[in-house]
Amino acid sequence: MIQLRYFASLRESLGIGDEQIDLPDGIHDLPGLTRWLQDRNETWANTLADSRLHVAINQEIVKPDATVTDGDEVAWFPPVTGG
Amino acid sequence: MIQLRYFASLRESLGIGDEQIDLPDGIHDLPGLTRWLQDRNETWANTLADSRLHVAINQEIVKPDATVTDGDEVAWFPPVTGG
Amino acid sequence: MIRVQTEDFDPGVELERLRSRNKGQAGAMVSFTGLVRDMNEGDTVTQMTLEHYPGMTEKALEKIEQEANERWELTASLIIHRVGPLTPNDNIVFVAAASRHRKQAFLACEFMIDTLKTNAPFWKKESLPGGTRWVEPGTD
Amino acid sequence: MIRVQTEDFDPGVELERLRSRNKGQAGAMVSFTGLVRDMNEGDTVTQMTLEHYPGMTEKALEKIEQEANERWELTASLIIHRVGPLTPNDNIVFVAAASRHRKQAFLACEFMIDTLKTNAPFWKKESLPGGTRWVEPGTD
Repeated sequence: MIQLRYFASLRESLGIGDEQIDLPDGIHDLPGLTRWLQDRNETWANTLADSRLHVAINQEIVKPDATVTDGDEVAWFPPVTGG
Repeated sequence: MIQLRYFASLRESLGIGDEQIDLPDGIHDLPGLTRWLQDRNETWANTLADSRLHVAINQEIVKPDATVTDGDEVAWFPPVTGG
Repeated sequence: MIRVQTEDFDPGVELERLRSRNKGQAGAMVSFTGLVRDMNEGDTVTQMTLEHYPGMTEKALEKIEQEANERWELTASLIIHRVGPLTPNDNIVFVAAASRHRKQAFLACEFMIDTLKTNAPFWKKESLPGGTRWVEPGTD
Repeated sequence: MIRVQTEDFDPGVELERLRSRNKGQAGAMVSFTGLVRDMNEGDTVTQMTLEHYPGMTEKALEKIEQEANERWELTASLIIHRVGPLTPNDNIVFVAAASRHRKQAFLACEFMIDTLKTNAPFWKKESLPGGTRWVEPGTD
């Protein structure tokens, strides 16, 4: 299982804040996982195509080519605006 | 009359915080006034010889060659250490 | 110390706590307080909601505070950030640094708030008279 | 606003006053608090006395605050400095600046305390276990 989380405008666009899924067969990295999610429908395809999105794995910001492993928590979010 | 003021270590060295004097004849500027005060005795001569001293006339810092006029308030003090 | 909370905080209480823990070691305390503004990009803001990523937020703030303490000699430091619904002039964030030397306290405080703005997972949503919008980075 | 006083001040009350006057205009408040340290140049400090030049002090602080307001867009600013006898960890000075933008608030606050340190007529005398001494510029 992996835990997926979506925040702020992304959460609103996708209509979901978090979900648990089995790591899909053959998916080992972030680009693969993102493409797999984008295949769900046009909303997912467009929303996750935003090049400004950040991704955190296990609550640490990662590079776009990061590895994804069973048990991971993967989160997508727009640029942060706190402070 | 002019008002003379001395602060902090200078006040302690001279043993006086302020005094009023008639502007001495022939004195028109700060170098002249300082020399006139230094002529009082060795303590005054040495204390006012410190090149780090600041002088304010009418509560504004002035340059070493500033003009002194009857009615002025002239203050000597060491480098400031507030804050 | 870091805190993420919905309740308001009192900068005076926080500064006094920093001072009483200090016991004469530090000569300088610098604080930054971030407030909700009533205007942004020319529009009236009636409310603001702060969303965050629980868990990651705390880790991010701890990392920022730790880095500040590695880079500068601080006797104490503090980051507090509110989440949830806020109205104009409400406190959002409080960052403070105490040090023997004022330059170090200024640098550390400014580093913590600058880094928080770009690295900590908070998102602001504004309520305007005509609806809501997510704040764009760098506009507020 | 500037104040020179023997009484203590409360940074929390001062920040809250700045905030309540602000009414949503400023997004950032930066404050500096200067405290009496219990050590200077390796010696234990038991007491500190602040002497000043009444009249000139107020003019100097007003000039510093005015210059800060000319150089940066501030919605509010404040300088408070204590005089008379103080003990370690006592508040000495409080400087605060509020602005729409945090960079301006930081720059203005740091400018005011830096300029106060070199331009305002205050002098510190320390009591040490072995006697008293005037503080040398740049050592504290």
